[in-house]
Amino acid sequence: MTEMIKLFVNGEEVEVESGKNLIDALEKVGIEIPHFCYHPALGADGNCRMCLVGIEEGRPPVVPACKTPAKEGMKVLLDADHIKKIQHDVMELEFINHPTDCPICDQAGECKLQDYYMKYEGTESRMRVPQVKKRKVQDFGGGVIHDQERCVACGRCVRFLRQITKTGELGLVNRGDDCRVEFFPGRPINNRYGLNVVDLCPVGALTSADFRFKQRAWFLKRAESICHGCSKGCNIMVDHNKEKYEDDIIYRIRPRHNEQVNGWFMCDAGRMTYKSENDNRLEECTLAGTVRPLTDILADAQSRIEKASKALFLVSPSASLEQLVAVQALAEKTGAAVSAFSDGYIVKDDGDDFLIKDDKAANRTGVDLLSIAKSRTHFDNMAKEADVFINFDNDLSRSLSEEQIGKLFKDTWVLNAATHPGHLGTAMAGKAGASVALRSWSEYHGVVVNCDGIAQKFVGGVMKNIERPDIVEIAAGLGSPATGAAAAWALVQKKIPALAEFGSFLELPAEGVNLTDNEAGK
Amino acid sequence: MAAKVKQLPSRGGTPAEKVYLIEIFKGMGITLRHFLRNLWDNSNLYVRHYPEVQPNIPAHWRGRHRLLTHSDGTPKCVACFMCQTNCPANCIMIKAGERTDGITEKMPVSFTIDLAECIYCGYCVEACPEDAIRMDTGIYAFTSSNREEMKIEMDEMLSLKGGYTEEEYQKGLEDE
Amino acid sequence: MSDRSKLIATGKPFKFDKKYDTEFERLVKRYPSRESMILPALWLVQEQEGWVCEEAIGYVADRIGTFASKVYEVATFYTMMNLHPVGKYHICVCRTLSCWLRGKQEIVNYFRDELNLTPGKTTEDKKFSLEEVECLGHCGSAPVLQINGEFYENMDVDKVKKLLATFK
Amino acid sequence: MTTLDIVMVIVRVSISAFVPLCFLAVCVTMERRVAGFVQDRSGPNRAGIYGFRAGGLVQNLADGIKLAFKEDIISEHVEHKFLYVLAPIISMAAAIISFALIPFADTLVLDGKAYVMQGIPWDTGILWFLAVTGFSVYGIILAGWSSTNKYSLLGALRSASQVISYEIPMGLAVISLLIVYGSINLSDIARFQGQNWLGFIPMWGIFLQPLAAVIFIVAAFAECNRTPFDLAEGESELVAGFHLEYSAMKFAVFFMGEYVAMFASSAVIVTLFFGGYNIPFFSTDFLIRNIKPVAFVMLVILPVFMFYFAKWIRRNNRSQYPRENDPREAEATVYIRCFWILIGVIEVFLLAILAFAQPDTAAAHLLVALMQICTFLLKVTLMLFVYVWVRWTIPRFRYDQLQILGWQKLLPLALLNIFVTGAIVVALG
Repeated sequence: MTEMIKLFVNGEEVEVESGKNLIDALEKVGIEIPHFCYHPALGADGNCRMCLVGIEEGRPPVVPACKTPAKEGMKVLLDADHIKKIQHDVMELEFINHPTDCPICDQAGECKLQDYYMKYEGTESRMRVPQVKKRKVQDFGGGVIHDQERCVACGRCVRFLRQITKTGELGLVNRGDDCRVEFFPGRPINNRYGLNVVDLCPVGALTSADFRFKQRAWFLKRAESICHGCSKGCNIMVDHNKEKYEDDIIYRIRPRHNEQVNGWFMCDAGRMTYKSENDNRLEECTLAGTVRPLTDILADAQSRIEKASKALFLVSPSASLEQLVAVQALAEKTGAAVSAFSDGYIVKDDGDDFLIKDDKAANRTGVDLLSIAKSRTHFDNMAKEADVFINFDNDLSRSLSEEQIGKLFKDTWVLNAATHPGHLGTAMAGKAGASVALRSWSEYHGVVVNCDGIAQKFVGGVMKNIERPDIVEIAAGLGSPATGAAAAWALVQKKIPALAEFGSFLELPAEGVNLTDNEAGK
Repeated sequence: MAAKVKQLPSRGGTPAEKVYLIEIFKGMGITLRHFLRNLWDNSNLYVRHYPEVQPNIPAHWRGRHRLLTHSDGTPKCVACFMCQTNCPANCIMIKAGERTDGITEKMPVSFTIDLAECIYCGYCVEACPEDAIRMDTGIYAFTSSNREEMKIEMDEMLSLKGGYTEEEYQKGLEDE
Repeated sequence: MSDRSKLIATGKPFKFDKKYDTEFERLVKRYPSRESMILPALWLVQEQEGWVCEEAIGYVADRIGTFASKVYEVATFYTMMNLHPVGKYHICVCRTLSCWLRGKQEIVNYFRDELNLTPGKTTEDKKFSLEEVECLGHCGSAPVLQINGEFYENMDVDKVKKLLATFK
Repeated sequence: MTTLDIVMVIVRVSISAFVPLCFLAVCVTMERRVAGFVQDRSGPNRAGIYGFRAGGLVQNLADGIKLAFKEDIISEHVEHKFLYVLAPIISMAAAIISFALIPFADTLVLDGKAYVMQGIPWDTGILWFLAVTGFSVYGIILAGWSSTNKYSLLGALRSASQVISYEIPMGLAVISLLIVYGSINLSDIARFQGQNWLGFIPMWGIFLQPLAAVIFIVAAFAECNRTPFDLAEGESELVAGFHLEYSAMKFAVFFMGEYVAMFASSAVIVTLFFGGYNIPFFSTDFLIRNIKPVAFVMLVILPVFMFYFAKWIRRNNRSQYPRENDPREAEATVYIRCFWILIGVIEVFLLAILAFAQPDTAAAHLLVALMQICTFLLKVTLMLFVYVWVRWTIPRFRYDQLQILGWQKLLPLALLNIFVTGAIVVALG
């Protein structure tokens, strides 16, 4: 526990954590101090002057909250007249050259200038001279579009690229009212975290070319999820929306703050994973080449598993713990083998020491925790023995070539449950078997364990028009003892005692549960 | 200014009123009077004999929507989605895209209004920051044989002309 | 104030001459951090070329080992850095209060009438270029001209006329 | 059984079966036109065949055709399709047969044989009506339940409890009437009302039992699910209530059933309280004895009535906006000519009777029976008008108000009425 100190805000006593600056300390207890340039991840810069607060009986009497540590007995003034005037004047200054193009600005709805205007200023502009014209649509590279006129010169983007990615593409050039963010000619943003500057930008100066004009922020529904792009498990916010008469699609993915996993950021590749959630999805369930209802396929598969001398289930290392456990329980019941063979998910030397990892599977630690075999030899041996093979959304085409897959399952009856086509390569396309279209991670709930052994819950909020089953449902349909999400979670708790205290996965804390000390470490 | 509230005495408390029947007969007397008068001579009905007698549509009448254009024929709309946000019937569907003619950066790629769902509240007109949508065409009757045809697209709305001059329209706004 | 963010590229790679190279190496040792060399290095560029081109900024950044954007920031911040080619004689007229009151405008007008030279421009023979700058710090002897680093105080049109004659 | 017997059976049954159905058109037109006039509108006046609109009747034809040809949908979620289809049939059939025991003319004596002018000459009388209208609620309950729709079910529930609530005051009101009339046979009741009190007041139920009349009429409104008691439909709350899931002809059958039930209950009200088929002040015997003067009076009255009727048609059947060669005036001319031809035919008939008929012959009996049937239908039409008139005057009750009215107001009043009536009857011996 951090030490608590007492201070006074507007005369009222407040207890806050020590060792933090005023903005952070007071934000924890729900008191907002307006600020543009300060960001917890980037530290104080003190250039926007919006966070100026009064200190009663102190020297100096007015200080920037971002640079002032909270001290015992401090008397902070937030609603004094002179503070209000400062906030009002700073806002007025920001608006001198700010174009009022909120109608076409993607930031509208989540823009600090808009919010603070409504809260702290709210007056008409007094400027009667023409505004300084700057460049409007400027491609910053890396999918970032810049609008110089909207910039408030807070420098968050500049500091992010210098402090966090250490690439320093952007700089604040010129001075005075001509000040603007620019990259040095010929050296645009070129790193794998560049789109974070879009989130950092408190106004609409930096927008994502990918999200640009696609949807207004206030229409988007938010789902707190975990990125399935790699084993880091960055916490994300899935912004999706169902337009009238259309399908529920994801418009963008934003990082969500989690100090022990990803901090405030995520990589660009992770942001783009939403595209595969929207497009090119498997839509139909087929049996021997014809479209059939799911129940028929499951009944057929179940009878085949019962008759089979050996069945092999291949699970995906990105599946949630519940799904893994459901398949595992099914295998225990039917005497089938389970493999999580997924060597192809590991992309050598792709990772870095920040957020991107080599392993592109979201839940490999979970696979290990449940002691599911994942070696090539085990998989090969089992595949040779098995006459029924069920693939639960493992993209085998990453690990093996088409010929290899075709050779392995030459005489095997194959049920391919997958989110996307092509998981078994095109070699399997003509083969008489069954395929089931699955829900993807943005559509179901669950728990995954990241590379550091942190178990994190994710909530899928996307509701597609085409109803697809979850792996847990399929396993239940094939006779798994895990008949539903709750039963699967109970099994997970049996296998991973560290999670036993949580009645349902929703009770997991937002920052995740670190399993390294007890479970993952053994 | 305080709202002008007219206080009405509450009715129904007297014994005569509690015996429903008297009041019912009074009411029936009124309806019978109207019935007999109109039965005797139906030339006094408060009816407009539409469609033979056409109504006179005032300028602030909310008719069918149109999208306004700049003088060069490009749409004024910047696809800010304000109308869609405000639409209580949820009948406006916009898709936005880049604009290349240099007026702004954004313009609608498609702008669809489902007239079958529109309730003609005029909120879209009020919400529009660019004065790009108006309901001043004076067209008040439109039908179709299926739902799809009731969806009007951007081109159609752009090609519609206002039914009034600018002065008449502005005056109509004041009258409203 | 004008937008100085548009850099001019010469199309040729920039390199310090031998003289400035040694000077750079000498200066670099004086500072605790190499980033402190940005401003001196830019001065060296300006001494060598008379102005700072895009390639020069990139060269300086690489030479120092810092972000080009940082050098870019510095170069655009300080108006003493000429980001476009200037004439042989770079005339800076102070335009701040004292000089303005004491008749800076007449001098500027004289340049306009005599040499067809307006602030920010260079004569066609690349001999003179004129610029209005902020306070040069000699308000006591306003108006002030700075030509290629030399100060000329208490100026008026006659003095300017004589001065120009010496340059021709 | 003679041929005459068979003919008379056919005539009686067809009158009691088809008159309610024919009156559907009258009911619906009246509903629409009265609604229009009460609200200062004009009602349906566009649908026409070659410009002939028949005062809105053609609109009914158009609606009928539309309903008959509409797609007949049975939703997939309806599990009990048989009951679902049965429901409108029950409500229609119950409505039609509830009219079967109502006498529409005095007993007709032909060739010395008496023919009771009811669809079914049965003695159960008013009890039949109570039983059958009580049965019609099964149609509504089945419809509401089998529709598998919450609104429908709510409507059906409301209807069921409403019928239970109002059957009781209705039955009690009838009991006090029966004490007075001393019979449950509707023919007897109607004949009883043919007498005159003190020579000039007809002994109608409304004068003998005013309280019972009010209670019965209110309860009859409730039984028919008519406004102000149409909570089973309650479109502002229940969309359309019990028939929400019904479409096309099945809906039409419900719709017709409602109007037939309205007709039947009007007929019962007329029979119980308004002298049934009796022409006021003139008993059947009197008319049969004085057939010639009666025929003569009618001979004179009919053309006079037609003259004013023609003027009324002229005045009201024209366009209300400037129009060249107004086709509606031509239309009116055609109507007037048709009516005059009809009157002419009747006049010839009456002349024949005047010339040849003797009192107390079959012709006299038939004429009187016809006059009584017309009187009966006229009274029923007026009662139907009251139904429509009430509908367009009084707003719908709230459900608790409805139950309060039924149980706390009508029931005690009906009981009180029985005691008072009983006491008076006993006192008068």
